[in-house]
Formats: sequence, C-alpha cells, structure tokens
Amino acid sequence: MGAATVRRNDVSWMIGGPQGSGVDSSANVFARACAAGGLHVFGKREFYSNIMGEHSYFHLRAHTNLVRSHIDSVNVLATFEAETLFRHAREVTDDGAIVYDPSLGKTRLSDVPTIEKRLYADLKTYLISRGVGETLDDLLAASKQRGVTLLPIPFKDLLEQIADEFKVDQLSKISRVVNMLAVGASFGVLGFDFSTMESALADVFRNKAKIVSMNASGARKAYELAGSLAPDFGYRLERVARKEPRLFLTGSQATALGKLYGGMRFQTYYPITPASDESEFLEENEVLELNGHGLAPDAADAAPSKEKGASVLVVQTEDEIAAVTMATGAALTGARSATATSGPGFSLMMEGIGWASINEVPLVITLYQRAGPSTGMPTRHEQGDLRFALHAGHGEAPRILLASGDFEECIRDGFLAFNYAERYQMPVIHLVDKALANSYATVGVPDLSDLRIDRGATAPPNDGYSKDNPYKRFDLGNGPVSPRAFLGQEGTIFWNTGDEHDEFGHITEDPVVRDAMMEKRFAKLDLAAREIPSEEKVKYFGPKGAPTVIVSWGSTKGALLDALDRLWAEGAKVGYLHVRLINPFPVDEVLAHIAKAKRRVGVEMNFGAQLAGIVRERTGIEMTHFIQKYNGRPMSNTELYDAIQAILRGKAEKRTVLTHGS
Amino acid sequence: MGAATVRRNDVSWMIGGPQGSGVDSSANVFARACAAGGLHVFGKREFYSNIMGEHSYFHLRAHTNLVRSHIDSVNVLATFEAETLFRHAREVTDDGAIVYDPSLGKTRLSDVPTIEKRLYADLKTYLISRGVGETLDDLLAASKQRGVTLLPIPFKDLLEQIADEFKVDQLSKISRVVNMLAVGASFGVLGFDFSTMESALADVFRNKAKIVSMNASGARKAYELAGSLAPDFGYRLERVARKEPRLFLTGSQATALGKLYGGMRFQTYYPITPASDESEFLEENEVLELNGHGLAPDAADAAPSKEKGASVLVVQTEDEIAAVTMATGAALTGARSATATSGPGFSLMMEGIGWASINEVPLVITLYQRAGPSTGMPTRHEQGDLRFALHAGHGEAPRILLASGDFEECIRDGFLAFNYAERYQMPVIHLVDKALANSYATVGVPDLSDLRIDRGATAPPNDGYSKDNPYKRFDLGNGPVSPRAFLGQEGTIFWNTGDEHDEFGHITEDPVVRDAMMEKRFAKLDLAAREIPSEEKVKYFGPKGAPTVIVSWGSTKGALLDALDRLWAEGAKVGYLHVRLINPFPVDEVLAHIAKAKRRVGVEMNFGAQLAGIVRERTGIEMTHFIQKYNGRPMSNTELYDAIQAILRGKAEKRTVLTHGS
Amino acid sequence: MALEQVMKPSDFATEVHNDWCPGCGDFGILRTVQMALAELRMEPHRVTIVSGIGCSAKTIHYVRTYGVHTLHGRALPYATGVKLANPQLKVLCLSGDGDGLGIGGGHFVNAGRRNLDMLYIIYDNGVYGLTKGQAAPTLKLGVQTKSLAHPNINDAVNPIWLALAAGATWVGRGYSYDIKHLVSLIKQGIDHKGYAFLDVLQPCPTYNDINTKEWYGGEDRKDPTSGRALPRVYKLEDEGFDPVVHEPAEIEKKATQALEKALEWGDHIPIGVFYKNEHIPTFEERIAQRVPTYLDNPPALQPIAGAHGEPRTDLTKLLQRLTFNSS
Amino acid sequence: MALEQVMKPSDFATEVHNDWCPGCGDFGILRTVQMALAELRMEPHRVTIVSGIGCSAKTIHYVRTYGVHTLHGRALPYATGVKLANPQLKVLCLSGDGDGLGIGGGHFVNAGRRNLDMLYIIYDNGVYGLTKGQAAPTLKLGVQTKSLAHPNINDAVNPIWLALAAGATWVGRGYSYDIKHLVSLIKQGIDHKGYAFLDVLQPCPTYNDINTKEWYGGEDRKDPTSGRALPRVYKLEDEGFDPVVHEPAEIEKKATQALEKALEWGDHIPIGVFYKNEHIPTFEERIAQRVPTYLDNPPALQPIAGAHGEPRTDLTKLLQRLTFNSS
Ligand SMILES: Cc1ncc(C[n+]2csc(CCOP(=O)(O)OP(=O)(O)O)c2C)c(N)n1
Ligand SMILES: Cc1ncc(C[n+]2csc(CCOP(=O)(O)OP(=O)(O)O)c2C)c(N)n1
Ligand code: SF4
Ligand code: SF4
Ligand SMILES: [Mg+2]
Ligand SMILES: [Mg+2]
Repeated sequence: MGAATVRRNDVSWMIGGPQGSGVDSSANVFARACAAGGLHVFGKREFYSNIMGEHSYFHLRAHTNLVRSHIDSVNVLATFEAETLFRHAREVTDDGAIVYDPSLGKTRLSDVPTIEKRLYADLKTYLISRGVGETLDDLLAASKQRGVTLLPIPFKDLLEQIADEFKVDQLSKISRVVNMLAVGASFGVLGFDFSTMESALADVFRNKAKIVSMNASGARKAYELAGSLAPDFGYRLERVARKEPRLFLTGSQATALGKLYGGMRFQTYYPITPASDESEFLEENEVLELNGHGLAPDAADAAPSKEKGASVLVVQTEDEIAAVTMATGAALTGARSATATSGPGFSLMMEGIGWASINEVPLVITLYQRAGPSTGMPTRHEQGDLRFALHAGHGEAPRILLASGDFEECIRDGFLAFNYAERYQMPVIHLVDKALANSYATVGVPDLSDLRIDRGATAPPNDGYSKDNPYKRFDLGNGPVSPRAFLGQEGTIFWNTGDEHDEFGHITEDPVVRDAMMEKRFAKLDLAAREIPSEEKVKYFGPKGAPTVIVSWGSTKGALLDALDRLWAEGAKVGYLHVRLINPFPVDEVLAHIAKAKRRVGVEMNFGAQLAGIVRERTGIEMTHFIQKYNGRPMSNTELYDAIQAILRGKAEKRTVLTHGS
Repeated sequence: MGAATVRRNDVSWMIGGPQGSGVDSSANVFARACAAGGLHVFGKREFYSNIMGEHSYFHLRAHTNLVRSHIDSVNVLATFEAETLFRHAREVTDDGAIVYDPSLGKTRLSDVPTIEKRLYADLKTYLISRGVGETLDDLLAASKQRGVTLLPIPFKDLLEQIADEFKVDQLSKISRVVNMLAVGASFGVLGFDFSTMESALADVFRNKAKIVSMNASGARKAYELAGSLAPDFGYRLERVARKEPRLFLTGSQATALGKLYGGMRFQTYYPITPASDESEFLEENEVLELNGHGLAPDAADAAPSKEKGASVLVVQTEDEIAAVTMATGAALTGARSATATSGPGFSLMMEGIGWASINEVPLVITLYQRAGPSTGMPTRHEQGDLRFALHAGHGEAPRILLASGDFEECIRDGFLAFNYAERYQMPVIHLVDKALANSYATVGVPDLSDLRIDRGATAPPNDGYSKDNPYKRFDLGNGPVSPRAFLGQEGTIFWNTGDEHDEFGHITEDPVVRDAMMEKRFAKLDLAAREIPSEEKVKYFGPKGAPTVIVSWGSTKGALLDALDRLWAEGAKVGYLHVRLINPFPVDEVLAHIAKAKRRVGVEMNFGAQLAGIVRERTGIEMTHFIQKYNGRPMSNTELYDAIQAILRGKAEKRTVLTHGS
Repeated sequence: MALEQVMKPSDFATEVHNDWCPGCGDFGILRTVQMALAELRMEPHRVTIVSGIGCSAKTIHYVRTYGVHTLHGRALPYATGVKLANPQLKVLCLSGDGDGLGIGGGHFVNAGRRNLDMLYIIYDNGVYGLTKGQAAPTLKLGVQTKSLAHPNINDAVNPIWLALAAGATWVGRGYSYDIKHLVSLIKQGIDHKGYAFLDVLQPCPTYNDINTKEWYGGEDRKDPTSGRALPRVYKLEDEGFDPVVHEPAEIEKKATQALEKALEWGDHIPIGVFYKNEHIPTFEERIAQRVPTYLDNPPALQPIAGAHGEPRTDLTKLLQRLTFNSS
Repeated sequence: MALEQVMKPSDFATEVHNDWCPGCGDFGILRTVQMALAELRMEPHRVTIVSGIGCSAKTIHYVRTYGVHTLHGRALPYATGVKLANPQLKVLCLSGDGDGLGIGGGHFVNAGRRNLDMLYIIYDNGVYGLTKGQAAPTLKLGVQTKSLAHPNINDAVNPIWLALAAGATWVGRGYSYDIKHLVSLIKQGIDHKGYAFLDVLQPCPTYNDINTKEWYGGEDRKDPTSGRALPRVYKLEDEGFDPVVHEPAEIEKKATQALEKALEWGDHIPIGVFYKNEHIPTFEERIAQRVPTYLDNPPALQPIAGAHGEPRTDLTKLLQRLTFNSS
C-alpha cells in the first residue's frame, strides 16, 4: 500500500491472552504510550468471571480526537497465544495486521479447551467455508487471503535473547515479557515512537528497573522486527502535540474522584465485580488532603490546618446488608457516607434503602450494573437494573436516581449525589454501568469549578431548642424538609425507627400523622423535581426539532455520540436525548424533546427497554423503535451507526437487537 | 322508635379493648353466633403492632346477604373500657347504641396514655365544640344528645355475681368474662337468639366446659339487662333459614387451603405479620389426607392408600433469605414448594427470586402486603408492593404476578400459582393484602371442581437419555419450555447455576447462547400471556361499555362491589375492571375495557397509583381520576361510594385521597 | 464524656408510652440501662443506642439518648456505622434473641472479628416476642412454650459460646430481675475497651411459660428444710470465678474456662462475667494505625466544605497521578 | 443407596473445562470428593452437591452428580431445602470461607441447630478468591497477603470453634494436599448421622502467599539435622485423640477438648476429626416424630394429582371445621 492511503492516528488495536498472564499490563502500556504521545485513547476490557486461564482481551482505539467508544473491527490484533487468534482473527480488517507467534501454527481449534461449544461449531463452519483446515496456520492463511498483514514474531527466540542478555536462568521467569513483545511489535508496525513506549513501561513498572529494561529490550526487538516486516502498513500512530492536559482514567476512578471531592468520608463495600474496583481505589487513597483544587481562594483561611488530617474510611463488611446499614449508621452522624455495589449486592440492600428513606437519611449508593439476572455474567455489561432501582424496597419510599453516561458525568454525579441526598434527605442511587466503570480513556480535565457542596437544611447544636420547644427531627411545620441534626450533637436528641413515626421519630400508627408523613416524604421528591436544574436532568444533542429522536441513558452515550458524529456529518437529522436524572423523572424536559418527533428510538443495553417503559408510563409516549442489546457486550459505535441508519431509512423492524461482540 | 323503622339483619357492630384482653374471642363469638344463625358476616380487625395493652378493635357487619367490606359507621359499639369509647363513640350512628361500663364515667381523656397526641387534640376540639368536658360521661352525654342509645352495663357487679355463682375466689381470674358480657349485651339489644350465642361460646372454648358456662351465664345476664334497657332499639338481628353451607374463614386460611389443594408439600417461613398466620395454620394442619373432595371418582383407584400418608412440611427458617432459598432447593426435588412473607421479608428475597427465575424453578411466593415502607405499620393495610414485586431482583428475569381480591380468588390463585409456576417454570408471586388476609367472613362454599393440577412439561427418569443424547435441563431445541427433571431422578442429571448457562446448566459467557437463553426465558412469559384464559386475568363488573370504568386490584374488590351495588341500584353507569393477573400484563383485556371509557378511575390502596402506572406503561392510557388511600386503613364501601359518586357528578379532583378509619 | 453533675435514671427517661406486657423482663433491662448511664454520668446526647426489631427493640424510644430503632437483625451493622463514623460517641446496641442470633447471626459472628469499642446486649427470652411467640434460637430443643403448636424442633444456640467463638473480648450474662447485678454488668460492659457482649435472661411472661421468673427463681424447687426457693441463677463471682485475661498467654485457658461455664444450664445457670480480654487492639486502634488522625478527626467531624460550599477535599495529587500533561 | 459395582472417581467427572488457577488447592478437594463418592459406591443421581459462589463453588460443574451452584452465602439453606424435601438423597454442601463464614455466617450458625444429615465442606483459603483476593473471615488479624493494600484489619473466625458453638455433631479439618487423609474425612463426614462440618485448608497460590502449600508443609523450617521440612499440619489421630462422644454424659468433656484443639494454629495445626456425637437426633428424625410418614413419603415423593390432574389433597375435614351448615 502506498503512503497516500495511510490512515494516521485512527487505529483500533486489540491484545488478547489468558487471564492472569499479564495482558492487562500490556494494554496499559499501549494505552499510556499513546496517551503520553498526545493521542486520545478509549479502551474496553473483556474477561471471564475467572482468575486465570480463560480468555481476556483489551480493545483499544487511539485517535487524534476524543474517542468515546469502541468499534467492531480491529486494525491490529496482537497476541502470543492461539485462542485469541481463533476468537478474533475474523474481526481484523482486510487492511489490518496480526501479530502472532508462528510456532503455534499447528495448534488445532480442538486443542483449545476454553472455546465454547457454540463458538467451536461456528468457527468450524467458517473454516470450512474458507476451504481450510482447523489449524491456526489455516486460519491465518484465510486472513492473509483477504489482505491481512501477518506479522510472525518468534516470541520464544526473543525471550531467549533477553534471558541471555539479562542472565536469567529460566525462561519461565520472564514469560510475561511476551506481552510487551506483542506491544512492541504493534508499535513497530504502526511506526509509533519507541521511546514513548519506553517511558510508559517505566510508568507502569514503577520502581522495578530490571523489569523495565528487560521489557524494553524485548519490545524494541519486536518493534524493529515488525516494522521491517511491513514497512508500508496502512495504519500509523504518531505523536501529537497537545497543549491541554488530559486525564487518563476508568469510570470507577472517575466516580471515586467525584465522591471524594463531594466530601464523602465513609464508604462500605463487600467485594463484588465490578463495584469493588472503586472501593479498592478509595482504600489505596484513604488519606486525603484538604483545600487546593477547586477551592475558592477566599475560603482558604477558614480551612482547618492540614495537620488535622482528613481521610475516608473504607470498610469491607461481611455482606451487602451490613454495607448498606453501616453506611446509613455513619450517615446519621453527619459523615457523607456511601456504599458501592453491583446487582447481587444491591438485591440485598432493599430493606436498608427503605429504612434510609423513611428515616430521611442522606445515603448514597453507587450501583455498578453488570449483566444479570442472578449471578448472570459478572464481568459482562448491561443496563438492566433501572426499574429495580427505581422501585427498590417494599412499600413506597422516595429516592433519587442518577445515571452517568461518561467519565465527566461520573465525577459530577458522584459529587452531586451527596448534595441531593442531603438537600432532599433521601437515598440517592447513582447508576453506573460496567461498560463505563471498566473502560479507560483519556478525557479533557473537566472544569469542576462550578461545583459547590450543599448540605441542605441542618439544625446546629443547641439551636434554641428547649423542653417546650424540643427539636423535632421530622418536623411537619415548615415544608417537607426538616432540618437535620447529627448523632452526638447537643440539644437535638432524636429517634429513628423504620416504623411510621411522629415528628420526634417515635412510632405512631395514627392515620392522620401517617398521611402527613407520607406526603412530606414524597413532597421532597417534587421539590427535587422543581429545584434540580434542567441541565442536570437531561442533555439533548443534535439538531433541535429533529424528526427522529433517540432516547437513551448511561454508558451508551459514548457509542451514540461517536455514531451520531458520523451520521450528522452525513447530514442525518437525528437528535439524541440523554437522560441523566431518572427519578424524579423529568417529564417536561423529556416531553419537550420527544413529543413532536416522528420517530422515537429507545436505545438501551437491556432486554426490557426499561427507560422507554418509564417514559411511556410518565409521558404516555411510546417509542416507535428500539435498539437493544443484552448479550453482555457493550454497544459498539459501528453497530449503532448501522442500526440507526436502518431506522432512518425506514428499513428497520420495531426492535433491533444488536449482537456484536465476543 | 317504633317497630316500623326497625332495620333487620343489617348491623354494623364494633367491639374494642386492649390487645391481649380477650377482645378477639368476643368478636369471634359474635361472628360465629351470627354465622350459625344463618347470617352473613364480614369482620375486619385493627390492632397495633403490640402484644398487650394498645387499643384493638373488631368491626363486623352482619347481614342477610353476602357482605364483602366494612362501612364507616357503627350501629352498636360495645366495650368494657374507656379508650374504645374515646376513640369510637363518634362513629356510632345517631340511631345506634353504646354498650359501656358506667363506672368509668369519670375517666378523663388525659387518663388514657395510649391515645396519640394528634388524636387527643382532635378529641379535645370535638368535646369543646359539643360544649362538654373531657370525661367519658361528657362524651356519652354528647352521644346521647344526638340520639344514641346508652346501655350502661355494670360489668363489675355482673362479674361478682358470676364469681359467687361459680365460686371463684378472685375477680381477676375471670376478668376476661367482661368480653362476653359486652357481646351478650350487644345481642340483647339486637334481640338475637341467645342460644345461638351459647353454642358459639361452646364452639370457641371447646373442651373448656367451665369457661363456657361462666361466660354463658354472664352473657345471659348482660343480654337480659341490655334488652330491657332498650326494648325498641332500631336494629335487630334475627336467625335466617339458609340451605347452602357457607365457609367462615380468613384470607390467610383461604390462601392456605388453595395451596394445599394445589399440592403444596413444602413451605418455609420466617415469622412476620401478617404472613405468619398462614404458615401457622399450615403447621397446625401439617398431616394431610389424600383423595376425597374435588377428586374425580374414576381416579380413586390410582390414588395411593391413605396409609402411605401425606403431609406438608412447614419449616421456620432463620431469616427470609433462607426461606426463599430453602423453598427453591425443595422445589428442585419436585415438591411443590412455597414461602410466604410480607414486605420486609420479601425485600430479603430478591436474590433468591432472581436465582429461581434464571434456573427456571417453579417457586411460589405468597406476598402478604402490609403498610410500608420499611417496618412501616406492620399491622395496617396497604397495596404498596406491586411495582416492587413486578421488578423484584436485579437484572431481568421473568416472573408471574397474581393478585387476589377476595377469598375465593385467594383459594383459586393459591392453587393456580403452582400450575403457572410449573407450566412456565418460573417464580410466581401471589399478592394478597392484609385487609384480605386478616378479615374474616362467611362466603358460599366455592365450586372448585374445575381445578386441575398441571405440572407442565417434565422429563421422566431414564427417558431415553444417553451419553449421545444427554438430558438437557435448558434445552433450546423445542420451544421455550424445556421438560423439567427432579433432583434424584435417574438418567437426568443436570446442573444449576445463577450464572448464565448452557443447555446443561453449566456456566457460559458465550454471547450467542446468552441471547438464546434470555429469549427463551422471556418467551415463556409470552406463552403464559397467550395461554392463561382471559377469565383468570381480569374480571369486569357492571354495564358493558360504561362511560366510567374503575380499574383496581386486590382487596379493594369487596368494598368496590359493595359500593357499586348501591350505585348500580341508583342507576349509575359505571363499570369496574378487576385485574387479577398483573404479569404478564393482560394488555388486550385491559384495553378492551378501558380504551373507550370517558372516565377511567384508578382505585388503589397506595400512594403511587401503581397499577395505574403499569396500565399507562403498557397501554398508553392514563387514568382520568384516582381514588387512593395510604393511611394504613382499608377502604370502606361508604367512602368509596362517596368518592365514586363525586367523580360521576363531575365534582371530584383528579385525585381523591380517602382518609377514614381509626 | 462523663459529667460532673449527678445524673438520675429519670434523666434518661422519655414520655413515650411504654407498651410492653405487664411483668415483662424488658422493664428490668430498660431500668438498668438508665441506671447505668446515670451512674456513669453520661451526657445523654453523647450516647447513641441502636436496636433491631422486636419488643426489645422498642427500648430506645423509652430512653432519652439518641435512639436508632433499625431493621430486624441489623442492629449491629447500624451501630458499627455510627461508632466508626464518630468513635467519640458511646454506642450501645440492643437486640432480641431472634434479632441477634437468628436473622442477625451473620453480623453477630462478624462483629466479633472487629472488636469495636461498644456494648451489645441481647434480650434472651427464648421466643420471638413481637410476632407472637415463635421459637427463638435460644429456645432449647424439644421445649414447648404455650405459644407453640409443637415442641421446638431446633436446637438452641448458646449465645455465650457463640460470642466467644466470634471473638467478643468481654462476655457476660445478666438476669433482668437482678437489677443491681445487671447495672454493674452494663457498666462494666460499657467501660470495657473493646467489643462487649451481654446476654440477659429476660422472662417473657406472655409467651414463654417455661423460662419464667419463677423458674429462674427456682420457685418450683424449694429447699426442703427452709422452704425457701432455690434459684437456678447463680453468680460467677460468688464462686470466685476470675474471667480476666491478665496476660496474653492466658487467653486459651480463660477462653476454655469460659466455655465450660457457658455449657451450664438447667438447675445451675451462671450469670456474671465469663471472659474479659483487653489485650486485643480495638478496631478503632487498628484504623488509627493506618490513619493516624482518625480518632481526633473521624469521618463525622471532618470539615468538607468552605463557607460558600467550596469543596475542601484537595484532589490535586490524585489527579496528577491520573493526568497526562501537554506533550 | 450404595451400588454393587465398583465405581471410579472418573465416573464422577464431567467434561466441563476446569478454570481454576494452576496449583490451586481446589483441585485436591475436587479429586477427593470424587474419590470418596466412588469409594462409597454412590449412585451419581442419588447425590446432590450444592455450592455457594466463589472459585470453590465452581466444583459442582466438575462433578457428575446433580449439582446446584447457588448464591453467595446461601449454599446451606438451598441444600437444606433439597434434603428436607427429599431426605432420601445424599446431600453435600460446599462453600468458600467468605461464602460460608462471611456473608453466610447466619446460616452457618443456624444450620447447626438443625443437625440435618449432610456434609458441609468449607474451602478455607483465607481470601475471597474469585473477587481477587480480599481478606476472608479466616485470615488472621494483621496478615497481609499479596492481594491486600493493607494488613488485614479484622480478626479471624475459627471455623472449628464456630461449628461446635453452632451445634455441628461432627467436626473435622482436612488439608487439600493430603489426599488420602482428606478422602477418609469426606467419607466419614458423609457417613456421619447428622450435620457434619469439614474445614479444608486450601492454599490459594494466586492471592494468599502466606498460607501456602510450602508454609503448611513447613518448608521454611527444616529440621536442622535431617534437613527435612517440618510440616505445620499434623494429624489428631496420630496423637491418639479420641473425638467420639461415646455416651451423652461425655458431651461437655469432648466439646471442650475439641475447642482446645481448635485453638491450635501456627506451627502446630491439627487436622482430622475434632468431634463426633451421634446422640443428638437428626432433623429428619425430629420431623418424623411429628409426621410418622415423613421419611418414606417425603414432600418430593408424594403424589399430588390423579391421572387427569385431579387434585388428590383431601380437604374435607379441614373444610368441615370452617363450614357453617344450613341452619
Ligand atoms: C425482615 C423481617 N422479618 C420479620 C420481621 C417480623 N418480626 C418483627 S419482631 C420479630 C421477632 C422478634 O423476636 P426477638 O428478636 O426475639 O425480639 P423480642 O420481640 O422477643 O424482644 C420478627 C420476626 C421483620 N420485622 N423483619
Ligand atoms: C451477594 C453477592 N455479593 C458479592 C458477590 C461477589 N463474589 C463472588 S465470589 C466472592 C468471594 C468468594 O470468596 P470465597 O467464598 O472465600 O470463595 P473462594 O473464591 O475463595 O473459593 C464474592 C464476594 C456475589 N456473587 N454475590
Ligand atoms: S411479648 Fe413477651 S417480650 Fe414482648 S412485651 Fe410481652 S412479655 Fe415482653
Ligand atoms: S484464585 Fe485462588 S482459590 Fe481461586 S482458583 Fe485461583 S488459586 Fe484457586
Ligand atoms: Mg426474643
Ligand atoms: Mg475463600
């Protein structure tokens, strides 16, 4: 291929290998090198609910501009083992390349025990259709036939050279270096600056000089080899000069940052995929500093001295029931408190949520959705818990539901969740989905300077309360929000109970007080609906008054925007309403954007089109089309593009089920 | 009052007193005497979440015809203590009577510590408005002023006479006899046949001859005294000759009967109000007999000999998590298994329900709704768990939801729940509400002869399975329902897991199999929607095509029908759609009845109008009016009558909140 | 935390109507809790009492301190959250035997692993009181109280044994009709540095007609000579029992001795302190090892916002680690 | 239930790909379960194995018997339901230590109260394996495995002690690398009449680098003379320990002796049978006292419908009690 057709800085790269073999660090090095080189990256991880041995892969896009989602195809596939090739070779574009180990050529499909029966049959059919046998060499030949560049890297030889060079007696001790060989080869064929990879290596293996130099040495060999094998490869990655700093992080980290910035001081968790990532990140960063970033200068004086110290206490509990109840106990003391979990854990929190709601406790629950039901597919993706979160707990008790669609929303919602929880004195469930939580990407450093902490109405100690004018935790006198006091404060003793209660918090079964309390609690939700600004409720993208409007929520935002960018560029008249506040439901805002649309398309990563159901329940308006996906894999922007286009062209059924992803 | 205006066999009677003082047996005797006298009765119980001392009362209607609900007013109020009078005297109709203890006349309102502050203030205002003081005598004087017949019964004197007669040394030993004095006096003023009361006493205090005769002796004295005090009282209860037998039971008992008849052999529970009543009834009747009632004659031969024995195993578990999981384990063996609980317990069952659904286990959960949220008001009424039950558990998993509206539906649904569970291999949640569960009434003996047990598709042992043709528990080959095998069967070994699984039940994360399994599971719900006959889904009452249609579910049925009977008699054109199958939602049946109605009225005993929300979500049709109640007291037919009438006259707001009940 | 001025039990009373059954053993526990708090001169607002669900759990409404009546079986994790977020509070936790050992059994086991500085009291009446007398986990196998349709089919757990197995560092048992003794136990439990567990024998006259006041008092077994009742309950201290682990090497011995005592029942029921070990660091101390400022500046007391709501948490360093700067 | 013909462990194997980490102690347990079932000549379909969630829980997919892989912490109640509905089945229950003692702690305590005839095995690896190595309830205080950011802040529960406190009537401990010994323990546990609890020390080479095979094997402490490793694990039977309660009067003594042994750890870790008591009636026996036909005609095996679906339950008597006849 001539230089003219070279695609610069728009690469879809994938690396695969068994869990626990170091694939993650290789993907990390690749991503960090790209990021350090000024590129934007978006990476998605896929792995089994397994510790070692099952197939995992990282799919990464590197681009000059911001990337927010993955595409279906792969330009460079890198691996040192057979399974990845069997699984993914077909995804490589005709003009793409495969980095592989030629010594595995004789491996037969049937030699790989971890390939599912269904996939086995499917691959068999494919190989037969291409007229080849069932070895890797056969598969690679089929790839080559359609134009794919093959980059055989003699991993073992290279390892031996490194062992020699670094005087390592056993090859097994450095077996993980193969990962970096694969990365080196990838960068080689892409022509990326090698020294940038070297510093990424140093970054990832901080304080481990020998590991860094071994890996760097190996990577360079593979780099040069691959570069020489395909000097004219059609994809290039180049350093980009960039002025503004960018964050490189995951959705879990983004959420954790938002919560810390929002003043969270107590978090409980019970280990669960994918929620525990956030808690572990918090645990590692439990000691905090005060002031600085985002702080208005004139407040510096009021701040306590650094010596006093700040910290977030992260507690691993015995189960999720303890997690939610412990966090609630903590919230009663005035500490901003949260718990983070995923489906099965959330299922155990129902009673705790109800108690927090009837007692008007500001509790934040970060719900990392994964593919259900039941244990489901713990490491796979879904937006399946919306309805459950909305109606969580027996009886009727208000709660606020927020759903984040990208990293910036994760940060902001992580922060705002506490404001809402304290201002409206009710649990806030912050929905994140695994596709967002586990993805990593570069994003611009968000401007958070508008964020202010709002603790809602509080009753300071001894605030004029007396025997005759006692503090009433659930005062019915002044609007639905009664000033909160904290356990331990002087002069504001109160009681809590999960039973219906009077103004003091003592049990009552009086029907009149009951009605008043029910109305008080739900009036807070109405208040929230009125007070929360529209910008925090929904966001509309695309041409105003478009005849086709997409309605979606959560992590599909990235893939939608990436797909829509292309459609808009092609002149498509389609709008996209991204709903961030699910409860109280922004009826007016939603109506304003969809009432007049001719086509309304619900896009959701679930079976039941749950948001669409809520929209119809609350506005009476039904979606005309649905795009859904429930195979546990996130939507790619390419399949979304196709599906939306089909709808625009009038060629789609009412319901399009997306099925891509491996 | 002259005999001409006497109202025969249409009496609203109430007895009140502290919990644990025997009020329940007095109500029981009253009801049984009426029932034995050929009358129909409907009784509702109200009590605090307390064991002893707080106020409880029984409100009972006795009528020649079937009664299905309570009314707001009381014709005869009977009590031996002060609190009942303070609380209920105002509910007595002007032409009614009060049976009371004259020695309590000097009791002041402020002497009763269990009266809530709010009620205290309210009563004070009332007494002031009537221009009287705050003693009982004042209150009674106010009653008398408006025409109420006062029936002072010298309880203590009568007790002393009984003590003398039966040679009891301490009055305290026979203090409970006061209850029967109150009943005796009630029957006296109502002119009911005393010997019928005597046999009811013998019935209630079976095997306790002395207690029976003491109570009978006392009751007769009170009977005669009351009769002599108001010989012309305007209400009369008379024996009615009646050919057909009637059942006298509670909603819990009705549900238990349905479940037993449906072949339930295993039930778990953890104590909770009001659900445990059912389990305790089952425990008391754990040894069963086979054949007989309802059995087709020609099947008698096939039945096993009685000696083999049958029984239902009722297990009290350590919590509701154990209750739902244990019942699921039992269901896997082939035993028809269930658990019964109320809100807080149900909240703990979320994970278990999801597991049962993904594993296609036929599990029945009887959910006795009570007033929530959280602990709420454990002994009060609500229909507040509909949405929660519909979306119970994280992720997306099918379940069937049934809601019963009267005792016959409790029996039938208790039975059908197992058929549906086994035929569609999924959890069935059977919703009952406390107003139904705790009410007791006479009803005609329902004809159950049409009921047949349907165990759905099963795989008999060794049914031709072999190594090459192994049994597949989750076979994808033949429609959504795969024949079930039971643990322990030969030749059908299978596996279960809460993870997504392949046809054998082994874990898979294959996206294609995942899609197939999701679709299989939900296709069963579609199948249920198609197969379940319309008569089991909804029932429409009233004129076809009425311009006003009420949509309701659950226990409000009784009060609605009683109210509608009056409205219909007055010529009102109003229909009532009672929804019994909530999921799969009977879209067509509901549409057929409400689409053309001008006014659509959602009647629900909850805050959120939950069924109305589902109707709008599934049909797009919104209710024009709502009648709701959430003060923990069931709807009376009188307040419903008023509210519906206001709507018919165009005088109602969009939302009418009912607030009656004490 | 202790006050200078003298406190009376009535300083810890509320005006809420008490709706326990007449003669219920709960009254004794309520009174002793109020007496102990008064004798320790606690400031009411510095004390938080957390309870589960049951007759027992209503206690908090009758005590004038912060009171948190929670969910069935969850008193311990709520209490743990309160204490961890503000370790400067005195936290008491109360449960029924069903609440604490049935549905709450998992938390019971895991609270022992933490050794948080608080007192946990179980009202041991053998039944689920508030739901009308079903068998609780402390009711012995085969016993049939008047509230049961059949004899109890489950064996009993031994709360003392279980608490020791779980890791409680102070384990005691009281009797709700021995007020003076119980006050002393509650005070000791509160003063203990670490997780203290107190099992209180609490007759439920309404549903449990087996383990009654009369039974504990031995009224059915009178001394043939004196005619005086021979109580079944006796005090460990009267036998010179020394529950204290004086040095770590003694832990095994003292634990085993406590276990032996825990097995006694029937006509010889020990009350008093079974075990006391202050050689295990409390959870608060363990946290403070990681976060030295924890005790002075715990989660509840940290400032998080400036005067105008400016967030005070400084994420600069954390963000730096996640930032790629211009290249 | 036992078969005439000889069974091989491989008769209990499935074709499912095993995805445990290389060197995981779970392999030993899987193998011994298969060996024990074979040696006992069990018919595969008469056996149901129930597990919770975790690496350990995957076991059931590798065993060719009925296999029920349930929810985290809930293996015991599922297993209890299976066994109660059909007591004619052999039921084994498997949990990880987090599964059985953390989230499942409440069921652990309450299963002991029933004494149902089944074997419960806990895979004791000190970590939450499948969620990447967080501290499990059996990890000792202050220990920091390679998977932890900080030393473990919770104290450990002692599974043996807890099982005894809960009421298990057979309590043992095995080691997943001592296959022969473990097979014998599993067989004994299965044969025991009542609730048998077996704690299996199971190294997790991926996350727990403290309690490794090498550590249990004592490779770090070689005999100075012979140079041979001095294993930390030793067998109770080698010391002549007699765990059997020969007569009811011995219960206390045997329990206390078991507890003393349970406290040993560190350089002297006992494996073998700690306690065995067959004097407590099983739950099945207790039910049969109330419902004599229970064992022959348990819930799973009762006919409920006639040939055409006619309900066979005869409610006549029950309905009569609730009926008012014509008057
Ligand atoms: C999750 C849940 N299940 C059941 C109940 C019903 N419930 C209320 S009180 C109680 C039993 C209380 O018994 P115990 O803990 O021994 O306290 P006691 O009343 O004897 O003091 C139960 C089961 C509940 N409130 N929540
Ligand atoms: C309710 C719930 N919470 C959390 C999880 C996540 N989870 C899966 S495995 C596991 C830990 C398993 O540890 P352990 O029981 O010790 O088993 P091991 O993997 O060590 O064998 C957890 C917490 C879950 N599946 N369900
Ligand atoms: S039921 Fe028992 S425990 Fe509850 S208040 Fe009454 S006597 Fe006390
Ligand atoms: S993580 Fe540990 S317990 Fe799990 S399979 Fe790997 S070695 Fe075994
Ligand atoms: Mg109790
Ligand atoms: Mg483990």
